[in-house]
Amino acid sequence: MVEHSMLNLVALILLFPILGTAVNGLVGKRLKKETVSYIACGSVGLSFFTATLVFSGLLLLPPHERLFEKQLFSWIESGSFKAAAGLQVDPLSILLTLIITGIGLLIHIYSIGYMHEDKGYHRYFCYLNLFTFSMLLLVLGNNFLLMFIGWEAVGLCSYLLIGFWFEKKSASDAAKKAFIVNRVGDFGFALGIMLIFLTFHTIDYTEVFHAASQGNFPVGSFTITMITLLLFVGATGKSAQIPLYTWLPDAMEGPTPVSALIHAATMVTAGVYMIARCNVLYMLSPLTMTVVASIGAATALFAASIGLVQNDIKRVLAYSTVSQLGYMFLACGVGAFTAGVFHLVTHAFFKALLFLGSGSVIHALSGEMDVRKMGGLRHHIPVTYKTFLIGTVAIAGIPPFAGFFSKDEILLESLTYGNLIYWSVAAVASLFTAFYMFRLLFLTFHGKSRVEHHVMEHLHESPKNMTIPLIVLAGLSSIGGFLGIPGAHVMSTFLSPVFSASGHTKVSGAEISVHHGEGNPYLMMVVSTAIALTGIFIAYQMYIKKPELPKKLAERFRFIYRVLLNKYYVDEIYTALFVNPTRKIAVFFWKCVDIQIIDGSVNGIARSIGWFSSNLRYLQTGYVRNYAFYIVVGCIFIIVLAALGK
Amino acid sequence: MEAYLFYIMAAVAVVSAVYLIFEKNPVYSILYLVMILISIAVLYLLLGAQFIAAVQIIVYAGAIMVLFLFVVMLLNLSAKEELKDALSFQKIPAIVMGIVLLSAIGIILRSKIPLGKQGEYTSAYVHDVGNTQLIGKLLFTKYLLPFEITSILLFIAAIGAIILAKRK
Amino acid sequence: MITVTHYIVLSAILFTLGVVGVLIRRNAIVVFMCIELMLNAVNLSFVAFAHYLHSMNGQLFVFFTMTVAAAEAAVGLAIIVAVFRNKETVNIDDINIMKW
Amino acid sequence: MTNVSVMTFNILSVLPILVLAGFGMIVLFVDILFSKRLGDKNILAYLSLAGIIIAAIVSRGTTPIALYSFNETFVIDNYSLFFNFIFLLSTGLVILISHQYMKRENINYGEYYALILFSTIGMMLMASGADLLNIYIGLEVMSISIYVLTGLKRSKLTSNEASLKYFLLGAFATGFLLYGVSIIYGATGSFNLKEIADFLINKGDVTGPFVYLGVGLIIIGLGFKVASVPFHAWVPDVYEGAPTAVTAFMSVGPKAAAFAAFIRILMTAFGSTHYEWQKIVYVLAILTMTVGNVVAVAQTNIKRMLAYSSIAHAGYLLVALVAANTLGVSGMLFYLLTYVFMNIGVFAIVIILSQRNDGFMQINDYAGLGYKHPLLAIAMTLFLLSMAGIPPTAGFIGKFYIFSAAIKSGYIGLAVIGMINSVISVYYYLRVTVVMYMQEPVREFYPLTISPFIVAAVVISVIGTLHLGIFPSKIMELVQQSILTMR
Repeated sequence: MVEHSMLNLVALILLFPILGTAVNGLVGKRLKKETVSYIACGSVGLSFFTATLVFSGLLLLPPHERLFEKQLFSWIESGSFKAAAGLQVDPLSILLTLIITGIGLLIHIYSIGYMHEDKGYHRYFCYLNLFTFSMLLLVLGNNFLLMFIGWEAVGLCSYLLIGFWFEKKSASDAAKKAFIVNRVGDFGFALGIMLIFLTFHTIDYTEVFHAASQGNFPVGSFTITMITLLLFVGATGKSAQIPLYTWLPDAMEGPTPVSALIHAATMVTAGVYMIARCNVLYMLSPLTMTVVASIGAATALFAASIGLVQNDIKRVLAYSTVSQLGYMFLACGVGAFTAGVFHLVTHAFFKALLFLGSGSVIHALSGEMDVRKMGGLRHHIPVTYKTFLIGTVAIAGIPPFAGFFSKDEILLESLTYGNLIYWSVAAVASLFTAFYMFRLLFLTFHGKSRVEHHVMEHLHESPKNMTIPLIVLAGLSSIGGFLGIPGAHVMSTFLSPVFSASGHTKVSGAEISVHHGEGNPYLMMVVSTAIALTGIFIAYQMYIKKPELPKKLAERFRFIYRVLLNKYYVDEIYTALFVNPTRKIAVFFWKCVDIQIIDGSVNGIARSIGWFSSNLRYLQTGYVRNYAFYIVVGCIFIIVLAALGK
Repeated sequence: MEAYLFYIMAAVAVVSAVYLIFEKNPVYSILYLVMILISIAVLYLLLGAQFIAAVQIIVYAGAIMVLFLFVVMLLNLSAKEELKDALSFQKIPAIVMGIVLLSAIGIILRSKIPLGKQGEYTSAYVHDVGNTQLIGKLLFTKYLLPFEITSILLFIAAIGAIILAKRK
Repeated sequence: MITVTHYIVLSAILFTLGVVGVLIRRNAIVVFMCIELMLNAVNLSFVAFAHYLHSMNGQLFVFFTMTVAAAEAAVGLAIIVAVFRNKETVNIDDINIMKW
Repeated sequence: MTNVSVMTFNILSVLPILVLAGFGMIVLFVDILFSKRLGDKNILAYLSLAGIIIAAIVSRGTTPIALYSFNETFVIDNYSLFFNFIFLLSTGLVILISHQYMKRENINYGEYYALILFSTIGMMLMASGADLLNIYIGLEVMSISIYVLTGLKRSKLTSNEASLKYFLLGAFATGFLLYGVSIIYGATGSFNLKEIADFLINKGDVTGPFVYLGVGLIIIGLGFKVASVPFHAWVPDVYEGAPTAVTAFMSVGPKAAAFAAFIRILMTAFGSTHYEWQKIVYVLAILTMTVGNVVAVAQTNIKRMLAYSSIAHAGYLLVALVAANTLGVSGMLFYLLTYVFMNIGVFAIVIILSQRNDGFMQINDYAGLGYKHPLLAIAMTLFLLSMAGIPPTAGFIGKFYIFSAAIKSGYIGLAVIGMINSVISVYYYLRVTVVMYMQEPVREFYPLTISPFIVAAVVISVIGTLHLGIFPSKIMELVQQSILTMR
């Protein structure tokens, strides 16, 4: 059985990164920088290689048998409760494993160049390897508790890496914030797991889902709804959804490759993975599905609108990530798990690309991140420009790039299974996405250079080990979409064993449209392309056309020119009607809702605990008699309770 | 007769206790405590616990209280107590608390106290065998283990007192 | 006729007076004496219960509490002496370096 | 009662106690007789460790049935054996971490080791007592030793003050405990836990509030020892003032012993009236967790912060007691074992980093530790993460069991409050790691003298914390066995 011997290698996938961590963490200080990077990249590379072996092993099996569990050791046994620590290979987990190790490898390579000058070189790679290990554990674990352990461990790594440049106060604050906000979500998650533990007497995926799909729980049962809602609370924390998203924009304080790997491609998608993994449970609770879809849609629109007005290149991408994650949740919420996972995959490609591209820009500009101080860079850093362009086109949803197919599928599914509101929200968010991404592209690479003089002198294209990952990712972003092209269903067929247990999950556009007349996939493609093009067009108008106008021309043929120039003022009307209000709303969302209400309440809770803490401590007066007094008060309370008894 | 003795001794004990907690001079406080101990010893006699009554007088009132007195004298505290009162505001609430505590216990005790399982040591039986003999017998049979452990306890107290009070 | 309730009420009164004493006195030795008063109140209720239950256990328990009280007295007074050596006071309101 | 064998005067059943008592005496005599020739008194630490190991050997293993001896006042069952293991382990670790500390602070008396061993005797008696009298005597043996240990640095005012506060409040709380015992005695006619339980099952309905009053008062007395709010006020001051090694000692063993007695009394004797005491413990648990965690946030002294954190941990353990089911009790035992490792580990590192006369006890003094002494910082981080309940550490599994038990018994609100609290706790544990890794050093780390003893303690704690976090099933099995014979 060659496939089984291949599948048995799965533990090695986990082993290599942790070995890398151990070596770099223990002796990295004394090693040369090259050695450190060889160890780090090598371990992830080996892990990726093993993952491909396991993947091919899985492909050799017939589709319905593609579930392989490797027990490691028996973990918790307490009476009727049992849990064994083990790894699970199925289409969903291996897909994510490939992404984590593959993109992880590229980002490790990229980091060699990016972090070259940093004094915490070995520490950085140690953390990065540890992150890879934890993320793999999260994905490959065969039960909820292992997932939770990975879940917490990636949070820890994210915390360490956001605060990597701890000399900056903002960095260590952002790290702390990320960790604590995540803990709020995790506590819902942990509660959900406990409820699973108590309801199903096991935390093993296979057993839980098997029990749930046996019809013991009616659709909409209270327990399942509670479980799924609690799990979703965890997802909102990790995947930065309303209201727990505030940490993600701040997380951009970390090194850019970290943002690419953790805060775009892998860790933040853990919530989507979790919901996809628990699709059986989620399908049993329509209420939760509605909540997931609504929060996803709201986040998609909300974050996209904030993205419209940001000037920090990484923050635009951060809000964009939040928004794209919203899409994935929308997809899951309407039952289109395949579409959600598909978007997860393509998003991993193009968002990693965009982040790395932005990192390359920042690298070229010696750390400048404000787009108002960029512009005209396309000739100076051509490789970065080209790859960034591909990434932008991909996220904007222009065929045939990756983002187009996945986003299109989500739009379609949200109309088919959801309703018009979901669809229109998603469509508007998609318009925004196209707009702000091209705005970013134009401001950065086109137009006149606004780069400061002394920075200009050092302007240079990034070294090979940074551009090669960019090119590879650009390639993936270009062709990645064909995995899910309507009609071929590579993705949905591959994933179907995972989602088949949960009722209506033959989730693919073409088949659905047979049963439902509403969504014609090809019409849909045209519509979504049109939306994306509109967004690009507006961006083009606002950021390329107007600033470039020579003033003299305008003065000579004042009237005619102006009318012509302004295309009979259609643009102005357009601007007045749509762009300005949108802009105002966006600013309002950002300044009031985001910064004051949501961020403010998170900080406010922390502050009020601090306030209570600093006041309650004064009860500790240091006087023995006060302490005795407390004891007597407690005693009277207890006696009163006793007197009331029976 | 028994009732009169009870009420007299109870009155003595309560009044002494009130004096104990309001008396300024610690030496007097000790004497009030000794009064309480003696009146309680009398109550023990009423309850047929001669051995405990004797121990109360000899060990408690005789030895332990003398130790207290000794320390008070040693530190020459008789005159200079009550210098600073940082918590004078606590006095009223404390007394209120005391009343509340007492009334709360009182509410619970309001009905007749339900006594537990009756044992075999009736007064007549104890009288026949002798209180001290019975206690001795129980100490070396049923309660041998705690009895032996108390030796460790007293040992701890001895070395503890030495190590804490020793000058450098 | 004196019932067990009489003794228990007396014991409760003495106990409460001891508690009040702990709350309002400042001399550490007197506070300690108030604690002794509480213990004696408890002892009284033990012996009373023992008598009315026709059981010897209560008396045995009192025997042990007295032993413990002796041990506590030795250690407690030693602690008070040690404090006095360093601080020249036994006023427990003066003894609060550590707080908050 | 088929699975009970009654033995009278079985000397074997108290063998660990005798061993410890014997070694305590030997330590004292060696100290007195050879004090001139002993030098740095390493031999005393060796002797005490030997005593602990021998005691552990004689009390190892499991027993299929509960063995009662001394007229059913003393019981050896898996439950008490498990607790004996916890006590011996914590005492052993404390001796390992305290040896160097005692020398540094110039209080390396032989009495220290003797008192620690005697105190452990008290704990064992509390866990094995099947009778309120034994539990009370055990409590006093344990407490009086600790009063003395707290004041061991007799020339230092903080130590004196801590000792006085602990002593006065301890005696005060014991008064309430005794009052409760006397009421229980009056209401049931016995001190024996089993007889009390039998009486309450048969005639419990006539006793009513009178018994509840007794139980409530016992809860006060034991609540004081486990540091439950509002009986907790002594904890921060005493923890801060006591010599650090003693703080480490009293934060683990005595707490576990008090919980051992707590569980045994409430579950065995008053199991039939649990609806009444659950209400009380419910409120106490919420108060304890919340006050402990919230106030810890504002602390700047690491010992005080750990004191509040230990209050908070008592709160989590009380949650398990409220749940009052098998899962809860086993979770509690498991948690106590993990608590031994993580807490002693933290204190070991605090001791390594502090200087003579308890210098460098502020959290800010740990700034930059991550770069100067990475291994110490990693170990410290591990212990703190475990305390915060973050996987894959032991603390996480413990919390998982405890909160699961609460949910299982239907106390979902309690579990939610507990978990909110553990989120708060992350904040202050994290602050230490932030200081260690994300701030520039504010002081020189003196050349630290790290003795092999203390290294051994840290290593054992690290292994324990990780092992219980990653492979908890073996221990959990043991724990489950140990509560089978209890009821």
